[in-house]
Amino acid sequence: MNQVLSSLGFGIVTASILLPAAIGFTLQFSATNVLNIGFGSQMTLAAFIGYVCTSHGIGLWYALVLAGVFGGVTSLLLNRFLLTPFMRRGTTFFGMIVITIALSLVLEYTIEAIWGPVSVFYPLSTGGIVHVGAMSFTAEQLVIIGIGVALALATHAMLRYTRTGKAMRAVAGNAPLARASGVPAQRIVDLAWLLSGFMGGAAGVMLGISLASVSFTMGDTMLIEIIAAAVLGGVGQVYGAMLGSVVIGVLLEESAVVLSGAYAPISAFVVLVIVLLIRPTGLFAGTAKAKGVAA
Amino acid sequence: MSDRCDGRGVRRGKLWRLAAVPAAVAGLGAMVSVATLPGASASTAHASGSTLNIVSFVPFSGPDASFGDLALSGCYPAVYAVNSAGGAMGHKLACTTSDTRGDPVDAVPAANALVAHSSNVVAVFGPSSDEALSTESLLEKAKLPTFLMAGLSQYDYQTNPYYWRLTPADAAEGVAMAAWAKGHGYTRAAAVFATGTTSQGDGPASINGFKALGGKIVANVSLTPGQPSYNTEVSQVVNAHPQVIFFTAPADTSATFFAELHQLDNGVIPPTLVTEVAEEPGWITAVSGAIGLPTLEKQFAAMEAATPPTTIPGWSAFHKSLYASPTKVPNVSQYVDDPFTLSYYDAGILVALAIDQTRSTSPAVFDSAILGLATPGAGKVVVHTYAAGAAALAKGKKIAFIGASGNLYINKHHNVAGAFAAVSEGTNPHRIALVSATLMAKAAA
Amino acid sequence: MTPVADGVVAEVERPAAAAAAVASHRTEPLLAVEEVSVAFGGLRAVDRLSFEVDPGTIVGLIGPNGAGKSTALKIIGGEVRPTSGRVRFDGTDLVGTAPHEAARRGLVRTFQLGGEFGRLTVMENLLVAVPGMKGQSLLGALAGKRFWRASQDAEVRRARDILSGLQLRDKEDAYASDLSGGQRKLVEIARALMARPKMLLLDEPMAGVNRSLARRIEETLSSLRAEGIALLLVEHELGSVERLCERVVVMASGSKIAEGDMSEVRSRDDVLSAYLGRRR
Amino acid sequence: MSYYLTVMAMYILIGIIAAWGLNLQFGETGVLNFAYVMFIAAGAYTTAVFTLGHPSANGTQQYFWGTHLPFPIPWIASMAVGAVLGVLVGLVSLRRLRGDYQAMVMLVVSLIATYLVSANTGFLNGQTGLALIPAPFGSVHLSELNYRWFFVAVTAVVALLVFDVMRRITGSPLGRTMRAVRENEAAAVALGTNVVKIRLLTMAVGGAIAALAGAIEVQFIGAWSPAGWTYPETFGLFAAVLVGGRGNLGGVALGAFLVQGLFLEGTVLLPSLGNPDLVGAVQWITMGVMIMLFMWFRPRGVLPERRRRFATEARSRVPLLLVRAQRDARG
Repeated sequence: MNQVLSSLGFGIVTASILLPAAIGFTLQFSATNVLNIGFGSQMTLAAFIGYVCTSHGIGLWYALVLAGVFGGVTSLLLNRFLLTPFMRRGTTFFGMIVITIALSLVLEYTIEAIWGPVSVFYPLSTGGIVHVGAMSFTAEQLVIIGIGVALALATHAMLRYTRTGKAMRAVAGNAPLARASGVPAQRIVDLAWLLSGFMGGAAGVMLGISLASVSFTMGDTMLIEIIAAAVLGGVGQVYGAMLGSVVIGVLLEESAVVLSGAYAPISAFVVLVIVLLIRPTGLFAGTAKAKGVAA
Repeated sequence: MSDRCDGRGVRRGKLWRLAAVPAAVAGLGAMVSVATLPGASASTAHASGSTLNIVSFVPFSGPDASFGDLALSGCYPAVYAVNSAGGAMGHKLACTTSDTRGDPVDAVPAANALVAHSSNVVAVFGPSSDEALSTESLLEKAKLPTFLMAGLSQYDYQTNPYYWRLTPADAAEGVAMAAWAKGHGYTRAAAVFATGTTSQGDGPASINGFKALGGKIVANVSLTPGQPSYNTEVSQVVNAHPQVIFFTAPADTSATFFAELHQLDNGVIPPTLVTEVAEEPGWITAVSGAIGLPTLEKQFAAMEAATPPTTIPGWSAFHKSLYASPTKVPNVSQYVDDPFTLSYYDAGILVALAIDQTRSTSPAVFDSAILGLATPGAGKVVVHTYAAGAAALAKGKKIAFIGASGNLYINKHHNVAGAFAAVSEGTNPHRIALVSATLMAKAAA
Repeated sequence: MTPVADGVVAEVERPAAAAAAVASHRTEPLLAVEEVSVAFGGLRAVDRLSFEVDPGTIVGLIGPNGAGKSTALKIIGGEVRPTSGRVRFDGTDLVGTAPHEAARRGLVRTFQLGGEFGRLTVMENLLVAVPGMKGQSLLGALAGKRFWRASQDAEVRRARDILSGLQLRDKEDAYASDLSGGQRKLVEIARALMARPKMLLLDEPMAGVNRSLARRIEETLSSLRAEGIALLLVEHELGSVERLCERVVVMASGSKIAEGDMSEVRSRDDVLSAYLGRRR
Repeated sequence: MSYYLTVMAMYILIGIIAAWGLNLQFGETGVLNFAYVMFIAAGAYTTAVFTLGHPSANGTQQYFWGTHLPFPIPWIASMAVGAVLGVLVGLVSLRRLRGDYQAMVMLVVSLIATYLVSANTGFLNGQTGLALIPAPFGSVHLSELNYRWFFVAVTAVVALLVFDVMRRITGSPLGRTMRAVRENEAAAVALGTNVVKIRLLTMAVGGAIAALAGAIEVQFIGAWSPAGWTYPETFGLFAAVLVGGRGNLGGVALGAFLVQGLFLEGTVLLPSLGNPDLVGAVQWITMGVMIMLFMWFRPRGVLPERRRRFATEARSRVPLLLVRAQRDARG
């Protein structure tokens, strides 16, 4: 029982990393309907930029912000100058996936060419442990949780209360309609990619902190978990992505307790499949259905 | 040996097929050109002065890419030593590579290509466990001296005259862990192994061995590589309060695991026994980055085939060649005491000496001379360098080569039954002590 | 709106008989929508909608944007499952059956936008609709051309006749995605006819179509009625509705607010305020 | 040298067979089966356990069950397993899910399968995989090399059979319905097509073909392990289909030929380039760029899907003269 509780704490840490990543992934998807396989590599690139910052004496948390900004800008540029032109040419949904696979190859191996195949590190404090009941966290983990939650809340506030956020939701719901009603769709799409890149970049650095190492395949390895969190909540549903992150994060740790480490990812993914069988459009299916996209 | 794990993020696999398309026209052209190559077979005698190749047939990409450098780290100094003494029977040697990418589907065509282009090949360094079984039948046909990197138990009693394994089996590493732990009076051990090929070999061996020696496995944890955290697994280990940890996992997974163990256990890491894989530079960089070099150096010990003291003349000659060779692997100093490097250096020299002794570059002829050359005996002059060996052979003497690894004690199954040693981890690895052979024998029983 | 009495066995009407049956209201309606509701989230898109369509008649379903007409059509066509209510077609309740069942029973719908198979030729578009053609099963396909060739040839000839009637004969080999919007609508109607329907559900067939093509569509629709095919027409072009439909059902905010013939409905105040008021 | 040619021929043939199966699913019906490589693996493992014999006969390898049956029973068993697995996966992911969800769930299913096999060493020998899988046609007495060419010939015959099946399906009314489902699912339903049935059928047939490819491959290689069927492998086959031309059997074969062919040559050409790390990375980058260029300049593939015309017979009511005129007009 104790183990289950303490693992809950670890699950929350994992969830906090998945949180911005899954929100970022789902924002891109809802804005442009692109299933971006390159998202993981973008995360990795930002994590390495974070490393460059820390190795130049910039504090870790400032580096995280800088890496996020870098991630946001590259994400915006990639969408503007690579993906959008393909979309305009009428590249199919699957064709776009192949483009993003190619993109992920280019990014991943550019990283390898620059920084080599071995891991690099962030300077981490070796501070003490904070105990919360049966759960225990390091200082860094607590900050990670804080950042994850803060990013989620900020996203929520933006979508809910700002004009831009509302416009973003409108574009996600129905781009042609939103455009017809005067929403500047291109600007909103740009913004969505900027934001999602920022989220991904921040998540990349957070992942690097949690893994205690940054390597060129890091983000790619995380991709399926991110996709799972996004799908579980309902793709394109920001709140769904939040819920999905928590579920997947906690499941990954708890199933290691109940079953074994070897089966942990399996059970998390099996749960995902089962949930989708019961709710075919994810946990937050309501709005998707109203949009008439679900059967 | 191998630590191939789940293969996620194994982008270098065949995804490449996807990427390869655009140069297709070039590929077609190349296929035609390959097809028209003269079909030379491996057994033809080579024109004097032509270069003979030693092919490193191991993964150069993918998760086990480090195997490539490992094989080359022994090949380069051997080739340098031979060439600077005038070459084997006047032929220069060269190290070439063939990338297996670490999975059977990719290794089979690579093996075929190797066989197809084998006219100048005199030895193969590899394959590793990733591809050994799938390429066995192909390499057998090539009839080339093949120096395995695979620790699979399938090769413990192998009978192929062309196959050689000059390093111990995976399972022996696990047995050594158990014996070392018992020898230090530990009774409670945690077994932590990543899902992977090596873990399938040394995991059960260490667990069963430790139990056979009366120890208790208090936690048996398997890690799936590529997870964002191993906190739960770590706390299972911490809560079991082991005195010692048996551990094998790839670099990134290990870094995460030990960073989290370090944090959760308040900076304390129990004595941890690792394997050869953990002596690779990438592993050391990753884990020392996660927990700090001092902790790594203090608490970790790697179970390795015992290398001889660095005072023996064979090792000194190797050491000189290693640095003198114009072609080097990166971080060459990491390899000075690596049993694989040493054994591959010895293998290279043995092959060259076998060519000299039999006056033939045909593997079918010289392969059978290797065992005699590696085994000292009555009437044999013991040599420690290629130059000395070649000179003695030229004078018509019988010789035995004792190289960097010391006496290899190759048995009739072309395996070595060497001793094990615990080697410290860190930037400057050194031997801590030999593992008790008696305990190992008990543990393996 | 008399609900269909239980135990009344519906007769399958043959098209020839259908025209004669128009006048007589005692016969079983071909389509009976009974108290159908559907809600998305909290929103009631269709609220207790009921109406009937008799064999061989054209009924218009009109109303302002967002009235729930298209949703109603989707419910009837089986694409959307209603929260409550029944859709009886030709004697059976379609609610709860698989979405493709409606078409199998002779109730075929067209789409407001993008209903064509873009990268299929016009001829292929038509042939897809043929029910139970030989070679549509795996075994039939594996049996080879000789097995299904003759039956396909017959359908190809029928398709050409239909296309000729719609003056689309020369577009037979064109990809549907290469046609103009109006031509695509015609292809959809032609395709629906290949399914040998008893009734068509038409979702704004005249929308975005130029005048002469709209005219052609109108003519086609009335000739369909003459052949005994019933039509349910969702349309904004009220002129066409008036010319074509015997009866119209007016919807607003998901409910039926009026029913009757066009001139009668047109004069009602509630219709005017709901419909025209909102439209401006 | 000849050995090498047999390998090239085999890999290309196997690649073509697998790509055709995928084309039926993705190119014709539009099912995004991102778990395709799992079906190849299922076929490979099935044939492995149907030829290896009882597990106790292979002391060092652990697998849950095994027997030794003569050719072609293992291949047929593989196809059956592939088909059943296809239906099962289809029932899970295709019945209720939207296209993009289907794609992602398939990806996850593929990953689950890899994890399951890796984690459970007693099932199919874990990450080490199965090895020493015997070759088929034990009774054929040929020299090594001739045996291999014989194997290639048998595979070529199988490929021809698969081609014939594919041609029959894609050219038939069934194939037309499949393409209709691909183009517009809602419209296909509205015309009375049982889309679920069509998709499941595609999954079954495509799964069987994939499994057949795996069955042949495993008996040729003699070994099979999880590292050989990770989910990115599926992308490679998709690339072959897309590059060659989805919906065009010849194009798909060409795509598989190009991709597989170059892949094989690459293993020969790559090592000679020196420092593996940097050169490898630069090559990968170049390839990523190349894919994008390819997608930009040949979005429908090298050989795009053919337009299907309906020859007008004399029986037609349209005068022959008119037909000829039309034909001429089309050039």
